[in-house]
Amino acid sequence: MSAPDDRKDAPNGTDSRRSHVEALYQELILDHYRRPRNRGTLEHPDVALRKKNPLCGDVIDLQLQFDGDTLREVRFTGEGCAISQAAASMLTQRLKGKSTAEAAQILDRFARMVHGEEGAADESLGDLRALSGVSRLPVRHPCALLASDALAEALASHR
Amino acid sequence: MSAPDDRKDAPNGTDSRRSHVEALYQELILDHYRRPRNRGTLEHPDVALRKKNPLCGDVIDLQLQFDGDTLREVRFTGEGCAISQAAASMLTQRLKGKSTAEAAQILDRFARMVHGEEGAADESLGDLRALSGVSRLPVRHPCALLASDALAEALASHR
Amino acid sequence: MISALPRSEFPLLAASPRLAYLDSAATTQKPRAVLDAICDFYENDNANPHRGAYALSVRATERYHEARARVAAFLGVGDPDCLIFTRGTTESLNLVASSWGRANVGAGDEIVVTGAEHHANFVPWQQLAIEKNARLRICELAPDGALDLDRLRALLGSRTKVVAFAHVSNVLGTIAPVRDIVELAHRVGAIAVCDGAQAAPHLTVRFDELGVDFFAASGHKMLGPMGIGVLVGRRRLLEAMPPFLTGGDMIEFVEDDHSTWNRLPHKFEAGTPNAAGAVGMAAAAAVLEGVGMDAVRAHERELVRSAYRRLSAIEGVRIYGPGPADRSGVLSFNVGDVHPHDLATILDSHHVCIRAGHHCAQPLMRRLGVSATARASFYVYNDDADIDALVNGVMAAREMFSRVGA
Amino acid sequence: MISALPRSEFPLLAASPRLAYLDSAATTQKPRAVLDAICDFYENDNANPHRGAYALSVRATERYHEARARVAAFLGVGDPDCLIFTRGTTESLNLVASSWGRANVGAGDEIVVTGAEHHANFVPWQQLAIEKNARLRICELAPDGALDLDRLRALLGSRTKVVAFAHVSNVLGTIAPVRDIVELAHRVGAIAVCDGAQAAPHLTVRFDELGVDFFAASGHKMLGPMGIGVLVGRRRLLEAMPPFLTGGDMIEFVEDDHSTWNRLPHKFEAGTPNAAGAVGMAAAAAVLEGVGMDAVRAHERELVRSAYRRLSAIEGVRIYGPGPADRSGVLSFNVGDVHPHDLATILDSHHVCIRAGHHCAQPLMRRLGVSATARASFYVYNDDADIDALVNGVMAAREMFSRVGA
Ligand SMILES: Cc1ncc(COP(=O)(O)O)c(C=O)c1O
Ligand SMILES: Cc1ncc(COP(=O)(O)O)c(C=O)c1O
Repeated sequence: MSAPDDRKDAPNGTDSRRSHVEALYQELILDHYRRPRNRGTLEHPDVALRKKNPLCGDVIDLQLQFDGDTLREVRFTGEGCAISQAAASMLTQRLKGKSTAEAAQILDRFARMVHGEEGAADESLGDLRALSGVSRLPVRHPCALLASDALAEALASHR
Repeated sequence: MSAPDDRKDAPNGTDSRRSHVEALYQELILDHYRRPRNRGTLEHPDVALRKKNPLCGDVIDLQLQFDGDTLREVRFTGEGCAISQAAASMLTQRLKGKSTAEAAQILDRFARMVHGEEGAADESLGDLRALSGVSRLPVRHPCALLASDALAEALASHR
Repeated sequence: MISALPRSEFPLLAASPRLAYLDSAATTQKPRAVLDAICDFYENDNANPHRGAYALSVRATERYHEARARVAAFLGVGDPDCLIFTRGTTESLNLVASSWGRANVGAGDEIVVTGAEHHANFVPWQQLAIEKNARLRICELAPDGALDLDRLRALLGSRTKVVAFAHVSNVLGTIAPVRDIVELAHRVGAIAVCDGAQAAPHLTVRFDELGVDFFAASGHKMLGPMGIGVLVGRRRLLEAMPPFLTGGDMIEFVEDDHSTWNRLPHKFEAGTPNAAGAVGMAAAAAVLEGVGMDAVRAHERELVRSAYRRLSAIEGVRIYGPGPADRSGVLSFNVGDVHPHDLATILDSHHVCIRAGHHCAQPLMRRLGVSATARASFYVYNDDADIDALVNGVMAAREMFSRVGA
Repeated sequence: MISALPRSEFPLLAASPRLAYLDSAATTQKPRAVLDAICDFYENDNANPHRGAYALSVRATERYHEARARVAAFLGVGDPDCLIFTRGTTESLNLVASSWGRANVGAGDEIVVTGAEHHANFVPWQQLAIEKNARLRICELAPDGALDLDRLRALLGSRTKVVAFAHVSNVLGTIAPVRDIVELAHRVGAIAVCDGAQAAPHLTVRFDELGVDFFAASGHKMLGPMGIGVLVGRRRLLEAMPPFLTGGDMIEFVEDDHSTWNRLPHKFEAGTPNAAGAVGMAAAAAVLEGVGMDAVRAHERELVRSAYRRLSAIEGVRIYGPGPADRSGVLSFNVGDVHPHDLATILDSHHVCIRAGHHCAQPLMRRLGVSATARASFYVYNDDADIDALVNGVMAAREMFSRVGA
C-alpha cells in the first residue's frame, strides 16, 4: 500500500517524476540512441549471442572477440528503445579493452545502479551513470539491463 | 438486494420463518413420512420410471398401472426427506382412480402451489395443501416436486 | 467533449484529478457502484451458492442467478443458461478450444483466425492445431487493417471447423463485420467464435442476433471487477460438448468409475462460483445501461475523432488502422523514431497512462512491421482534457527527442 | 469459548447478531480488512498488471507481486514463483490433472485417490483415467474414516503415477498423515497431489516441509474473496509441464506456427490476473497470521470438542468420522430419521446455518452408506453461542419429528 508521489497531484504543479524523466532523456543518451557506437557485426566473433526481452520485444545480437582474457572487440545489432540502445552503445564502449574480470565487475555495478542500490554508481561506470535515473522507473529496468545481461552471459561463456 | 426477514433479527424474538417451518412439519406430513401410503412395487406396471434429484441425492422409483385412461394403481419406492416422501405418499393417494387429464391437472395445480402462485391451492388438492408452506422455502421446492415431476412424466408417457 | 460518466463516480480518478487514464483497453477503472455491489454481496448475502439449505445461501444463489440474468440481458442473450461465468475472455476462449475443439477438430482439419487476434484468441487455436495435427490458417488483413472478407472467403473450405475472430481489435480498433463472417463460416459448416473482449464494453452486443456460436468477454474491461467474465454459447453446442473443468457443482452423479454432468450453465462452472464477481459484473452492466450503449459509443467516437485529428496533425505521428469513423475507441500509433516505451515513460511523467508494446498481439505486430506501438484507448470517463494531455505529452516527447538530430 | 476474532470485524455477522454461521467449510465470511483491501486496490492502484508502462500499472504489478509473496509466506512456500494464482482449488487441481496428467499418465498407469475425496480431487482424476485408459484406484478408508496407510501401501506400485488426497476432509474433518503419504508415493515414483482447500484455512501449512508435489487452496475458504485460489508446485515439475490455459501474459514469443512460454509463475497465469482477488487473499492471510494459525487451530479444537460432546449426548445423533481430538473443525452427523435436509430447514428457522447433502463427496457418501449428512463447520468467528444454537436446534428438530411415532 505504497503511496507513490503521483497518487495525489502536487498542488502547485511541481512534479518530481517529470523532472526525473527529463533528466534521463538527456542529450548524451539520445546521442547514443541516434548514433550508437559499436553497432554492427564482426567477421570472426569468438562469442555470438542473441537475447530478447519478450515484454517489450527488444532484441540484441552481440558479437565479441577476445585477446586472451581481454575483450578486444564487441559489436551489437538489435532493436529497442532509447534506453536499451543507449545502454548497449555505452556499455560496449566502456567494456572494450577490459579484462573479463574487470568487465564483469562493471556489469555487476551497472546492474546494481539500475536496481537503485545506493553508492553503486561510482567512477568506474563513467558515462553509464547517465542511465542512473532508470532506477526510479522499475518498468524500464529490463530495457536498461538487456545489453548488460547479454554481455554478462557472453563473458561467462568465454571463461 | 432483497432483505428477507431474518437479516436483522426481530427485536422481541418473534420469528415468522420459525413458525412457517413449524407449520410445515405438521403431524399430517410427518405421518406420511413415517407411514408412506402406496409404498412398494407392482408386479406388472404399465409405466415404470426413476427420477433423481442430484442436489439432495433423493431418488424416486414409480410404477403405474392404468385401466384405459384411468390410473388404477400407483406405487413408489425411494429415499428422501420428509417433504419429498410425504409429497410422494399424498400425491399417489390423491391421483389414484383419476383420469390422466384430471391427474395432470392436479399435478399442475400442485406445482403452482409449491411455486407460491396465489390461489393455486384449491379444494382439488385436498390434503396436499398441507405442503403449501414449502412455497416459502425455495431451496426445498425440488424436494416437494420430485414425485410430482416424476408422476407428470409417467402420465405423459402413457398418453 | 465532457465525460459520459463523471470522474467523481470513479474513486481512483476522483483522487487523481490530473490523471489521464487512456489504457481502458487493458482494464477499466471501477465506478463506486461496482465496488458497492461487491461489498454489499459480502456484507449481506455471502454464502456458497447452490449448496446451502439455509436462507443466507438461498440469497447468495439468488444474487448469483440475478447477476447471470442481468449480464445475459446486457449481451442480448435470451437464454441465460447459455451464459457461463468464467474468469475472463482468456478462460472462455480456452474453454471453447479445449472442450469443443478437442472433441471436434481432427487431423487435417483447418482452424481459421485473423492476423489481428489477441494471443487469447490465437494461441489456444494454434496449440489445438499442433495437438490435433490440424492446420491453423491466418487470414491476412486488408491494407487498412480491416478484416478482408474476400480473403476469408477464399480461405474457407470443407475442412474448416472454426473461424475465430475479434469483434473489435484491441490494437487497431477495427470493428469486424460479424454477420458476414458468420455467414461465411456457417456456409462451410464451421463454427464462428467471437472474441468480444473489446466489443462488450463499447458496442451494443445482441448475441442472439449476431449469429456467432460462441462469444467471450471480460468483466474488468467493462467497469466490472477482475476475475470474472463470460462465455456465451449456443445451447445445442454447449449441451453436446464435454465439460471443461470438473469438480463440484458441475456434476450430476459421481460413480466410482464414471460421472454424469449437471445441466447448463452448471456443467461448465466447476467449483465454487465467483458470485461476488458476477454481482460486480452485473452492476457494471447496469451502470453501462444507465448511460446507454449508444451514448457510450457516440462518446468514444467523438473522442477518437478528436484524438485522431489532433495526433495526426503532429509531424512524425503515424496511426495504425482505419480512419476515425470506422473504429472503436482505440488508437495505436508511433511518433517518429521515439520508441513506444520511451513515449509511454515520457507521457507517464505528464500523468498520461498509455500502453506500449505488442498488446498481446505479436502476430499483428509482425504484420504491421513494427515491434511495438503506443496505444491510447478511451472510455466513458475520458474527456477533452485527457486528449489535451495526450497531445501535449506527445509533442513534449517529440521535442525532447528532437534536441539531438538523427 | 469466545470467538478468536470478534464478530464485529465481519460486517455480515455484525449485522445479524443471532446468526450462527456454521458452514465455513463451504465458504467463510469476510472480515472488513479483506473488503477494505479489495476496495483499496481498485480505488488507488487499479490497472492491468505486467502490461503497462506507467506508474499506476507498476503499482498494480507491485501489489499483485506483494500478494503472491504474502500468500507464499503464509503457506510456507520459499519460492513464490512456484505459487500460481488460480480461481480456486477446483481450477488448481484441474490444472495438475490436465497439464501434468496428460503429459505423464498413459495407458495402464494408475492414479490413486482416497474414498473421501471432494469431487474436485476425484472427478478430474477419474476423467483423466478414462481419457488415457489408465486406472483409477480408490483407497478405502479405515473404519473411523481415517486414511488407511496399510491399504494405501498395498495399492501403490510401479504403475502408480499420482497419489491425490485431501489434507483435511471436508466431510469427516480427518487430517491426513501427509508426510507418510508423500513417502509412500515417492517411493514408487508417483507424485503426491494435496487438496489443501480445508487445510490452508485451519492448519499451519508449510509447503516446503510437507514434501507434496502440488498443493491447492481457495481464498474464499480462508476469509478471502471468491474467485481466487492457488496452486503451489515444485519448480522442477512446473517447468517441465506444458501450460494449462494459453493467451496473454503466459507467452514469451508467439510465432505464426508455434509459441514459447514465459517463465514461472506467468506460464500458468494466462490472461489478465485477478490482482484484486490476490490482494484480498493476501489480506485474509494477514488476518489469519494476526490471530496465529496455532490459535485458530486451538480455537476450533475447543469448539469441535464441545460440539461433539454435546451433540453426541442427544439421542439418535450419529457423528461420522473420528473422535474430536483428531479432527479439524468439521462435524458431519445425522439425527435419527430426521433427514438432513429437513434438519437444515429446521435449524435455519433457528438462525443456524449448516449444510445438508453429499458435500461434493458422493463416493464418500456411498462408503458411509448414506445419501446425505448434515454438516456443521467452525471457524474463527464462532463461539459457544453458536454451539448452543446448534444443539438447541437439533433438539427442537428431534422433538418435532418425535410427535409422530415411527
Ligand atoms: C481482444 C482481446 N481479447 C482477449 C483479451 C483477453 O482478456 P482477459 O485478459 O480479460 O482474459 C483481451 C484483453 O486483454 C483483448 O483485448
Ligand atoms: C476438500 C475440498 N476440496 C476442494 C474444494 C473445492 O474448492 P473450490 O470450490 O473453492 O474450488 C472444496 C470446497 O468446496 C473442499 O472442501
